[in-house]
Amino acid sequence: MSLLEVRDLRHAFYRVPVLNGVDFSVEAHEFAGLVGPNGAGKSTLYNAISGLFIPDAGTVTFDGHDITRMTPHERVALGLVRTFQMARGFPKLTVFQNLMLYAQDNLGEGLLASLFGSRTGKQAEEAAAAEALAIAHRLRLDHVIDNPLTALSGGQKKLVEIGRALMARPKMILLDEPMAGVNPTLTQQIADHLRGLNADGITICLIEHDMPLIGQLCNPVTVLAEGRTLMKGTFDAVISNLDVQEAYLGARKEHA
Amino acid sequence: MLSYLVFALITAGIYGILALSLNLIWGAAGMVNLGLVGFFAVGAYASALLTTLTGMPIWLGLICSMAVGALVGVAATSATLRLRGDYLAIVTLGFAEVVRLVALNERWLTKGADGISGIPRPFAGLLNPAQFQIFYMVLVLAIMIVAFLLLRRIDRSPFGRVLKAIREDQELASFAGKRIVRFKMIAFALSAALAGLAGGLYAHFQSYISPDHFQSLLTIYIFLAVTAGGVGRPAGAVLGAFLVVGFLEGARFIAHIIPGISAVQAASVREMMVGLALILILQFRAQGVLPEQRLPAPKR
Amino acid sequence: MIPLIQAILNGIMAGSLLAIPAMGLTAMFAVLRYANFSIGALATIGAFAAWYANTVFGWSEIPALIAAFVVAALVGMLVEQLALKRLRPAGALTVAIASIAASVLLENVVRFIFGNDLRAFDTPLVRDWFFWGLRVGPQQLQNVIIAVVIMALVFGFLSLTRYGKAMRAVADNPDLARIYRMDPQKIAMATVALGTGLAGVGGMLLGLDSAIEPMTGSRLLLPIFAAAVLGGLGSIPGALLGALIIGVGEEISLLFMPATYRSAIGFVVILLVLSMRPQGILGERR
Amino acid sequence: QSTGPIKLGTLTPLTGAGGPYGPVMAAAAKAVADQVNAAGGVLGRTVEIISEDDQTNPEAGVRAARKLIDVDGVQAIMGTWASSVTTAVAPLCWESQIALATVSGADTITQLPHQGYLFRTQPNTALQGRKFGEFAIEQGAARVFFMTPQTPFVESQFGAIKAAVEAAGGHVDLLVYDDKKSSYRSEIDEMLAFNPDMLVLGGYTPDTTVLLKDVYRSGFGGKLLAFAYSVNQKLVDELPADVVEGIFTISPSPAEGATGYSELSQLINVTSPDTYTAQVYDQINLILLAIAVAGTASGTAIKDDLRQVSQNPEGVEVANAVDGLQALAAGQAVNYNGASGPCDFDAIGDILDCQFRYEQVKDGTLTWLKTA
Amino acid sequence: MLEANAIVAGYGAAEQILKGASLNVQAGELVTIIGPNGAGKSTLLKTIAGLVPAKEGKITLAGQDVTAQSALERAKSGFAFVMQERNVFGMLQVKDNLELAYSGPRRGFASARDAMMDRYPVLAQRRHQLARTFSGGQRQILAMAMALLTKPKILLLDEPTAGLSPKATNELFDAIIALRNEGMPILMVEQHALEALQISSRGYVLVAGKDAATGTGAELAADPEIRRLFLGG
Ligand SMILES: Nc1ncnc2c1ncn2[C@@H]1O[C@H](COP(=O)(O)OP(=O)(O)OP(=O)(O)O)[C@@H](O)[C@H]1O
Ligand SMILES: Nc1ncnc2c1ncn2[C@@H]1O[C@H](COP(=O)(O)OP(=O)(O)OP(=O)(O)O)[C@@H](O)[C@H]1O
Ligand SMILES: [Mg+2]
Ligand SMILES: [Mg+2]
Repeated sequence: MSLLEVRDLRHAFYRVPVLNGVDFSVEAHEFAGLVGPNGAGKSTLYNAISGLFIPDAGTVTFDGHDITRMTPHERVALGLVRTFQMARGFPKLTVFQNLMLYAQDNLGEGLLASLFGSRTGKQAEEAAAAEALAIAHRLRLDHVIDNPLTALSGGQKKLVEIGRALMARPKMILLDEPMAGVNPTLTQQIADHLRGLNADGITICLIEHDMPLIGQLCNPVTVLAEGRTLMKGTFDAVISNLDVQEAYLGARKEHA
Repeated sequence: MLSYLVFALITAGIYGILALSLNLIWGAAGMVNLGLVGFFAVGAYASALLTTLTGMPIWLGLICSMAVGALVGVAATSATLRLRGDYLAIVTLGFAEVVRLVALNERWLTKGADGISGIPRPFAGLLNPAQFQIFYMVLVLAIMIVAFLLLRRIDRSPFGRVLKAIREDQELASFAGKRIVRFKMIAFALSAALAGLAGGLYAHFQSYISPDHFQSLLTIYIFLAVTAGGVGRPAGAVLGAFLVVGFLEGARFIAHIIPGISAVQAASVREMMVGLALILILQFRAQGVLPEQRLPAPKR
Repeated sequence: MIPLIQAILNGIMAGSLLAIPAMGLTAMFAVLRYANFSIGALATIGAFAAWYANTVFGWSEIPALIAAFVVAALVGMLVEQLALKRLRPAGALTVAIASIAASVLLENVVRFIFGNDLRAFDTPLVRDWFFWGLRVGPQQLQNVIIAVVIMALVFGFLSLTRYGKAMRAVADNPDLARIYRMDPQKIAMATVALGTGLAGVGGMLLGLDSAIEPMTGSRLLLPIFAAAVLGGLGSIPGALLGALIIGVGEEISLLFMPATYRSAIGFVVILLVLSMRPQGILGERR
Repeated sequence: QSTGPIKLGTLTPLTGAGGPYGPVMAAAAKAVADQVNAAGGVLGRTVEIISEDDQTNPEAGVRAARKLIDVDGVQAIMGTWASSVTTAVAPLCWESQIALATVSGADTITQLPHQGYLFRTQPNTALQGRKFGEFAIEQGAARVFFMTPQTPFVESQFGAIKAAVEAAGGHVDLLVYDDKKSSYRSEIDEMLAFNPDMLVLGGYTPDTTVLLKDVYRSGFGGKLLAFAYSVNQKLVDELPADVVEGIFTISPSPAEGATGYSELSQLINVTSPDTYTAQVYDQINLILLAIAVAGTASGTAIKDDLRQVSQNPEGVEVANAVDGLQALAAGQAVNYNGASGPCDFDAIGDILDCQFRYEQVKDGTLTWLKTA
Repeated sequence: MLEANAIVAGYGAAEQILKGASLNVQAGELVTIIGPNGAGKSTLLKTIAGLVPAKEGKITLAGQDVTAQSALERAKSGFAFVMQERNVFGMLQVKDNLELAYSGPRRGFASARDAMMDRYPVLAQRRHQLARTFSGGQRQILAMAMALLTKPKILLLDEPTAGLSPKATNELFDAIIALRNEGMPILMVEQHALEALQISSRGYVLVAGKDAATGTGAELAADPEIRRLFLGG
């Protein structure tokens, strides 16, 4: 049984169909890729998997649980965390606080622990803080760590988005175009880190339009188009597919 | 004059507790409680009825006013905690109205518009009125300070951080794995308990309460206090409460200085000044006098 | 059956009074994204302006209505300019609270000038029309019609005209609006003029139906706000619908509840509706 | 405190629900003080009135009272209107040994342990209810409907009306409404369903105004009876003539021929002052006379000597403080009969006896019918 | 055409993000700014467009000093700007976004809009959709279409290809080249840095609020140090 299994997922917004029976699965410990033209339904698929809305039909199972109708936090509790394509975050909270909020099972967050300072709570909090600082450092966010999110550049917000997913250390991370807007050099370093996480056992699914990056990281790659699964295969199989080239990659013109 | 100041401090202390209550729910968790005065009233009636009807000791009455405030608060709002903020605002507004109507019309319980008089005062037999006032001032301010310290602790704690996250974007908070309904419920219960406690303290100070005591004007005052003092910071809430009481009382003296105006004009000048003062504060300090603090990350 | 129909008619007539200021509130919310609670006091100011025009200058109803609109709009713009505008970056709730402070201020300016005495318009009262055992008030019917017409005009303006769309664009994203050559300041002012002017008109109609004193408007602030929320803050037809539902709900409740609990019923109705439609009846989801 | 001006406070509603009443009350107290000061003051000291606003809200009322007592050092507070405000302020007064004169109606007020520091000029509410009922019967009504907002005296008032009407074989019914509404159409439908031939209105001016308009629109054909403090000349002037024509009003009143009421009317330049104004007028006159008799200006003196000037059988009848002070100076005892009634008090501070003035709106003016 | 000289700017009173950045764009030139995240690239574009006030320095457009002008005035004098974030009116329908963006005479609107919809069919298919429900890529396309509808004198683009599929990215670059060839000066920030530099006449590398390096697109793309630090290899 796959770690994440999506079966025949269908959804329409105001009668406009967006997902037309998506089948999609990710095995445990995989670093899966998800690509497809703009508007194919990739983010919408993530939304359904993570619980932003309940799909019209179809099922989502994760780690043996049917999560189709669960609330978002229940899915997180099972170990499924996502990032957003349009970076969101808690705007008035600092980068540090934003990161800290993604630490899972932080015992310090209980009211009583907060009020009376339990030992375990304090330890959990300190461990999370150390982790948050390390992640911020890796993402080059040290010097803005105390900035509220509203005072970040567009790329920095995307970095925080990545950072939050890293904080969670879940079973599986769904990344939605994390690198769009991130400087290429930093992208490489983050890619290395993600690969390391994956090696540590965290399953990752990545939506990206940066084909070289997908090629570097992902196997297998699933292609979504018009709300359906077009194909699934290795990166090379995918880019050599004519339909994919037609719909997604486009013929490459030489620039004068 | 001294006893007047003592009295004003008691009032400010009670307003301060209410402001702390509002600041917790609104400033930290972003839930707009337009029915604050309703919880204040519930607390006041709870302790007043229990102590007068069953002879319960006052300290127990005060604890009950917290418990009843919290219970009623959660019961009234649990249905809306999943919903967006505006609806909580309306529901709490309605709650306060219902409390007022029940207090007014259910005579068998609340004695209706007559109100409940003869609510016991602590140590009333031992102290003369002046001593009692001073004792009560110390009591109220001490409770306020304890509440302040606890709330400041919450404000800076991981729990407070989650509340603030819910305030900023509750949907996203649930994607961060937070059980938002649970957090909101705890916060609301805590806030309602505090408002109830303020009500209980008020009842045992005044020894008389009636539906007229609990007009929405008080909610407005507290909102003004929290806004002027600084939303999202317990110290701001307390400062704001003292500022508002200062304005309310100080404006009396100024209004009387203006020559040639009638009593009703003086009264309107007084209220105008209160409105104006708050607008002016906000013009110069839109975030309030003591704006929300951002805690720096620990050093590596 | 007759009492029920009569109660519904009564509710529509009572609700239409709330509708106009509720539309003003919601129109401002649609564009500026904060609830301007000064509409209570501005309704009072509109009522006093119309009353002054009517009893002192002898103006008839329609010119007096225009006076109510204009005066309330001018004062509303002044409040926006002097007290609220600069607070917008501090957040919607800060502005809303400041508008309450402004409301306290305005109400007492009125009290300072006119005192607490009740005043009434110099217009004849008309007896109800009776048919099939029902009765309706011609003046109240007229209020219903005015409310519907205003609803249609404002709704059409906001959703069909370019200026109306620009208003919504400014609400959405002021920086982007500037890049696309819209002036957020001007548009905000126009919206405030529209919204507070409507509050003024509502105040006058309220005054025609009841009496005018410094609290005329603020007395009804809560039901007005409730109507706007019920209909979905930001939705013009929603405000009308919300007001009518509250009106009808309250009147029907009188058939089986003591009259004193009437205003609680309004809130029960709101709770019921909102638990089914959390975004308000016609509200857009955010 | 025995030098400087004698300080008295008014604590009337200047804002909030009681707003229509408080300002004139405060003005009346001030006018009496001016009058007395012009005539040389009391005990050789001038009288100073400090007016505060109770906002029709006991919470605010207590704050204002504290300021009057602790900062201004007043010896008496006059004019508290809402029963809740009076009840809230009363303990402050007796603890500080300050006299409290009120116009509130709730029966419970005089039962407070006020040790004599409290007195009220408003007649007992049950008595008023009985007068309503009796008058209704007198007017030939067999079905009487009482509409009132929620007040502390709804029950006692309605009970008295009911007793009076049912004793004569009539029927009564009651509707308690919410006084903050802008229309009462459905309430009126309920009233019409009872088919009354007299409607008794128990509210205050703002809600009564709205109610009267809706009653008119409904084409109700029966008679209307209201308190004179709600259907006052101001309301009669403001509402269209057909709406108010024929309404009966009832108010506590001094004995026929007493001059207090007309003197008050002249003093404050108001055609027919409402009962609350008349009562405050009486309160300050009584308090000043009591101070003069006692020879000291203190709350205790007022409490102790009030009945010396209000109901002294040997006293000469006076209707204002200036005359009374003169009489006292001349060594005479005085018996004050005021603008609101004879002002005689029982042991707990309620008025002993009172007459009522009945008026009817005729051609747009309140016209005297009888005093009984 | 556009010249920004020693710009100092930032957010709030104290903060300095730009510490004396300068650049110029000549008529018919496509100029690209690259740099690490948080370097101040967007801030520079916003300062040029007037959304962030310049504390020091001077900005001229076609020889005219616009430093003191508001964003509104600059927009009127011919700046078009596709922002990095929040670049469409999310609460409005697609067709209303286009209508508000268009700035020519009223009767020319229908044809201008139809031309734009021909170029980007997704806008026609989804004309009634609220812009905020657009996918990331669709949104970028709408933003670009809106900017073009203003018929600008100069085009400022902040990461226009972020979120676009490879195919759409290529198409957009083609469109940009076509505009450049029509003589439109374009100033662009890109993280698809290598591709962007390849089609640019000149480029600037912005680091920590200052222009650290400049040269023709090809020169910069070939510089090994710049490749290592900013181009990812
Ligand atoms: N609420 C909605 N109402 C109508 N249409 C919607 C809604 N949400 C999404 N869509 C449409 O569904 C389609 C899929 O969108 P989605 O965001 O999933 O695309 P995507 O594959 O992530 O594209 P991109 O690569 O551009 O991010 C798009 O055409 C979008 O316009
Ligand atoms: N609204 C703001 N208030 C305060 N500081 C801000 C604000 N926006 C950005 N900053 C800060 O200014 C610096 C430059 O931001 P800018 O958006 O110009 O970067 P950028 O070069 O465009 O980066 P990116 O490639 O990530 O978009 C960043 O360090 C950021 O933290
Ligand atoms: Mg997407
Ligand atoms: Mg940027």
